[in-house]
Amino acid sequence: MARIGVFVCHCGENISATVDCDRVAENAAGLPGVVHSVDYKYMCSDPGQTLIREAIREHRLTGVVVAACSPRMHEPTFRRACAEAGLNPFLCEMANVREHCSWVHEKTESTTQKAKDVVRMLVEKVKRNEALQPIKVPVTKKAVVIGGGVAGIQAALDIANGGHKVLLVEREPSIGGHMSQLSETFPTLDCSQCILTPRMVEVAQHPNITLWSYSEVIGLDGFVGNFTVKIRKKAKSIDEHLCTGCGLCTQKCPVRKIPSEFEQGLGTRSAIYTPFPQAVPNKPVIDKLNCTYYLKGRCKLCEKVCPTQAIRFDQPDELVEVQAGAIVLATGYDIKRADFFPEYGYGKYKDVIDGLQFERLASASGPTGGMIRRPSDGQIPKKIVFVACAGSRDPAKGIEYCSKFCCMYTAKHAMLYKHKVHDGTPYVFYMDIRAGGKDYDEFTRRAIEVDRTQYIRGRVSRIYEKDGKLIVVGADTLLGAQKVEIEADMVVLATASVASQGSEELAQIVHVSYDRYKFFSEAHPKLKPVETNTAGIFLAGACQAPKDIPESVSAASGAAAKVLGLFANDELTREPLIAAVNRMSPPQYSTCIGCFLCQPVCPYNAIEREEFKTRDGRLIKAVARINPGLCQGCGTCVALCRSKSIDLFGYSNKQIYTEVAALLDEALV
Amino acid sequence: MNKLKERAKELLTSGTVQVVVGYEKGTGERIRPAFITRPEDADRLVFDAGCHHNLALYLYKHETKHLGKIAVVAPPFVLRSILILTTEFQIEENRLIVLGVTPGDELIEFGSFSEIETWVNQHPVEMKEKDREILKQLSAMNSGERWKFWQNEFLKCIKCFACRGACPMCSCFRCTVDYNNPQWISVGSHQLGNFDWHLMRAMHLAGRCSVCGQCGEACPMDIPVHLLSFQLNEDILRMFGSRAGLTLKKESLLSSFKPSDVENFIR
Amino acid sequence: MAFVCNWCTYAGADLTGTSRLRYAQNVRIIRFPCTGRIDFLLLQQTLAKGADGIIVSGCHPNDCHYTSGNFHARRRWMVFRQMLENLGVEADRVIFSWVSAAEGAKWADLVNETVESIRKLGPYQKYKDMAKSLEEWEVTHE
Amino acid sequence: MKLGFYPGCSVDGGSREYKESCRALAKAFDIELESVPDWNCCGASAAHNLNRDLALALPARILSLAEKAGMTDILVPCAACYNRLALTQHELMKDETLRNRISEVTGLGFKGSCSILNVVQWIQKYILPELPGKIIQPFDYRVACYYGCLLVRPHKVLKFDRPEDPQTMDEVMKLIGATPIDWAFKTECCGAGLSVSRTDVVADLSGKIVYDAFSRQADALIVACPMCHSNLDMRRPEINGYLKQKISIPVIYITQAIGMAVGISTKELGLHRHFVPVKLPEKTEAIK
Repeated sequence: MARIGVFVCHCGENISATVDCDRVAENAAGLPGVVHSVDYKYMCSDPGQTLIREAIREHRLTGVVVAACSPRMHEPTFRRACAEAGLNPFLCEMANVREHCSWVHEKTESTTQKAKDVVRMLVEKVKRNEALQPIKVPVTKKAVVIGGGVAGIQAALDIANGGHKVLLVEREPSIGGHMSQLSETFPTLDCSQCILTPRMVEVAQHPNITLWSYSEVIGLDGFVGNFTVKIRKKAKSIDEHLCTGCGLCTQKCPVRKIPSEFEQGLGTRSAIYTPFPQAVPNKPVIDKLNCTYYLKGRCKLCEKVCPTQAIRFDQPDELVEVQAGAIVLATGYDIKRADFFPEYGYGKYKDVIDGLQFERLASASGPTGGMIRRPSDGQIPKKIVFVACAGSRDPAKGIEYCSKFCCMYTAKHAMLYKHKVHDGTPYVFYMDIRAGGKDYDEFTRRAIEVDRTQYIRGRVSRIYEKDGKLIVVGADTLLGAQKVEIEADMVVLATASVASQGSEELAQIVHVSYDRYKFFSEAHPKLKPVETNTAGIFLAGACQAPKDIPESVSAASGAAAKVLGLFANDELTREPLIAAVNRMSPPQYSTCIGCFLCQPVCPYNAIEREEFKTRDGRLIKAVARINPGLCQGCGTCVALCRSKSIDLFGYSNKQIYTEVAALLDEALV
Repeated sequence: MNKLKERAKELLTSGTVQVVVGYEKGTGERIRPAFITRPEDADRLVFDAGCHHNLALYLYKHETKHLGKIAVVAPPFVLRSILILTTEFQIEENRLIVLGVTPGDELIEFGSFSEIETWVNQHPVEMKEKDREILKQLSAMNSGERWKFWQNEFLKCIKCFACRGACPMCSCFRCTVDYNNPQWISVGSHQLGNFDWHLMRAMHLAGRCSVCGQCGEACPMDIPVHLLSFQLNEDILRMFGSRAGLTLKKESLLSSFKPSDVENFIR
Repeated sequence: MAFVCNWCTYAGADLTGTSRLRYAQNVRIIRFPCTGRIDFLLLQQTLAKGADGIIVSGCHPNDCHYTSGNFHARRRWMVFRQMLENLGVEADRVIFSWVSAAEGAKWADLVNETVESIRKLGPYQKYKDMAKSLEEWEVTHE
Repeated sequence: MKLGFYPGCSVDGGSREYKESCRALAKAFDIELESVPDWNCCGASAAHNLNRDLALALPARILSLAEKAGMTDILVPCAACYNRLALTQHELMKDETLRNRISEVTGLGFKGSCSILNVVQWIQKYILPELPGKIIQPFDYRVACYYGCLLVRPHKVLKFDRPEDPQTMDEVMKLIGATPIDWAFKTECCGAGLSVSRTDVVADLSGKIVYDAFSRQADALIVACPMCHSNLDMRRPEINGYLKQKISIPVIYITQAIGMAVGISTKELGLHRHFVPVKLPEKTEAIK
């Protein structure tokens, strides 16, 4: 039998000025199940809380209703008080008679009546409350950072400097990402490698960081604080402990004509290779798809020349499972390539290149040693056209968003070009110049005013080759949509930046949601920009949306701060207000029939499939199960379930139904 | 029809399937569902316009499933039900052979469920003239008249749940109406209980109804309960541009949303 | 009767209180974690138990604490409201709204306008009469 | 084999040789082209600017008639007709209310069960499988395949080839021994709608097309649309006037080119009906 205590607060005069608190308490005393009912001036004060604690002990209360202010204000206070007296805190409810009653109504009979009603509703609800235990989960204080571009590097360093172990996983042979390919960076024009490589070295040497390059995440289980990450370490075909990185093998390798990924196809590399001289780790890998030994079974020249006998042709891929408490996704972006732009002849004409290729041309360590030369014949282009928004902001191409950093790098490209080819003319076709950022607009103005870049506001409809020139056909909308034709020597397309290849698969592996462009989704667009809907998984950098370097770095530091906050605790405590699917004895197991319509509804991917099988492995039934580590308790699945197989602790069907009934049941009034 | 019998016989003889769910002659002129497990019984199979039962109902029931692999005779409405039930994980593609029967009595054996998807999209179904007529009248009524219409209809309801029994989409083994803590829907067949039951049933079918009309067919009191779903289907088409049973995508109406959904009543 | 979500409208109504805005007394608020939790059966029950009007309110689209609960709820209400209309229920008695945590004044206006419009419609006698059948049935089946 | 056929007005009138070559080619491959009974104008170029219902009802009637006649595939050689028919089918299939309204207008039911083929799709589906064995005289010329604007757009609806730098015609031409050139005007506008009213604009637009093909040493322009053909062929005097140069590259329908390769007579293919005489370089001179 329920033994409920009701405590009505005057809140000084805040409540009692319009509500007759005596009568509210008196009325409550008469409700079925209520064994104790008092009013007091300040319930939240120490004496007030003592009143509650004593009453719980004295009257052996099984539930408490405090009629006072909003639960958003003092629910934690009173629940703590109950807990101190030995009553499960989730058996305490608050009736809001201040914000929702005394403060918004005149002093009349019906205001007091409203307070009585609200108390009655909560009394009925609390009778059906269940004693719940907070969910406690231990935290493994180790983070896995996926992706070793500038965002991943920053996140790894921040977490490591905070005193926790980090595993940095990178799928390429070296960390550094796209930033290591860039020549200079806007808006300061300082050299990208000069600022990045010290960070890369720091990663390699940090005692708290383990770096696994040439590795991929292939599975993830568990939940916040307790993830198990499955990683494939691809065979590098060398023994990393023996290799000194002397580079002899890469010099002697007879296969030399492989287009270099790092040089964006403008340069070549050998089959055993390090992507670039400053690579971290600076040890080569063998590209099995191009190596003569793997293709034809003979060669082994590298093995012969290696002074430390570090080559291992029979090295297998390694599958490793790692325990981690938090995960940072920093997989970055790619740019759109090749046959996406048939109207621009991209991929067909050698001298139509993309922005990253131009970075390599302009880079002092690039294939041309920093001279701007056309890929087709090595000539220095005298007229060069930059096309901004190639693919971006173009619904017809299916990419409606702005790629964000192209305006800036296009201005930078025009400047770099002009600084290297003084008598050349750079043209830029643009839709809008988006240069929001510290010193950004000044930078683009400089490209226009100081370096005399010809900015033409309009889009390019077609590029074709004629007599050795590239004819760029576009419109100048500021001159009344006039048609413009430029005979250019070279064209640079600022192609749209897109989610990095494989990001959809990764999102599915780690269960985070992604948008229609396959960029990962943040938990809240404004207030939780680095969190995902999966607790314990955070986002850093351009894997979320196109971001430039400063933005990627700040997001990475933000994600790292979240990870450190998580690791500040040995245990995570969560309110147990979560949903659960019922269970019953076999052969039914649950009233759930496993239609899984609830699955897509859950914003947290907390709904899993649980299979019941016979001993010989035959499936008897598959039903839904809610992972308590992931559920946040919104209850959308509860309302959707047709067979009422899901219920939400704290807001159960029983509780809410009786709240409604208590108010409207005239017998009780 | 002979082709159907032959194919059923073949499937059973070769052991490809263990049971063929189809139609046979029942008492008098009536047609009833048939469960053929022996090749020699395949001759009992019939198919004509009178075959109205939605056989999808039996495809996920324990009693048929435990027989083994199933072949089903499927007029268009069964095809649509199969698609919906597949998206809800009640039917597995590799445990079912679908013998489609077109309105022109042609036999099509579908190689895969995605072929069914293509077929049903190319062959929209028409509502019966009589149903269309009543729906027209209903939409011409004002709110009060509609209230009266349905109240009168529901008055007849005896809560026998034949509508639920005939519907393949009512796949739950415990219905909300059987749930008594709290008692969402009153058990008795009084006005409120009847109203709540039919409202709840129609809501639970929203975006899942394959428009077979079997709930109305099954009603012993001749309440046109199917029209609740039919009418809602038209509204759903208008509001969301979608119809149930035309896709294998796991995007049930009420378990998905579009940020661009348009309503005009939320302040 | 008002069904509101904890994060936006409940907080918005708190703000109405702290701003001391006055509104009509005959509204009772039930707190939910999210509009997505609000089962249509609850609305059905509320009418059956004799409420004359219902307010359902939550976070504006895109502002949901749980990202998408209100979007799911919106779809559900679109269908449910249509269903009520098809059955001849006075759908205008169920008022849906988005009230954010910052819209204390909107909450007061919403309550006042709703009470006013329901008052114009009068008690929902038809539904109450129908609901009486339950009591009668209970008496005869005691 | 029997196939549905919707000729449309151009092909039935000014561009008779297109129909003749289609039929000749079909005959050579044992395909019987059966016209949609009682067909009407598709409404192209005019109707959709004036009245949406009309623009949909005209093609809908054609499609309904084809469905009634039991046709599952219909060949629509004219690119404009193809475009209107395909767009109408798309619009009606995605909107049931609209479908019902238009069905009421035409008084015929509409199922959307016909698959609408443009001439290239038809060739791919029905001619290509048999083609290699039938070539007796390879069409060994440099050709500029001109797609025009309607064959590949809007891509969202037609889902045929890619809208920029399309390739299907080039692929077909390669199969009969031709060398398709890479050029820039494959889908540029020829000025079709202004063919009669503003020949000066046509001369400008079509002129650029003809000149680019000419300057890249094409032996022939290959087309798949009667309107493209008439602009590039019939308006050649105006074009040459505009270019101040006499260019005599012939404009050949893709069906005619294939027809020549499989040995159908020039008369049957209607080659004599062109304004610009179909004179191709002697085989020995052809630049490979």
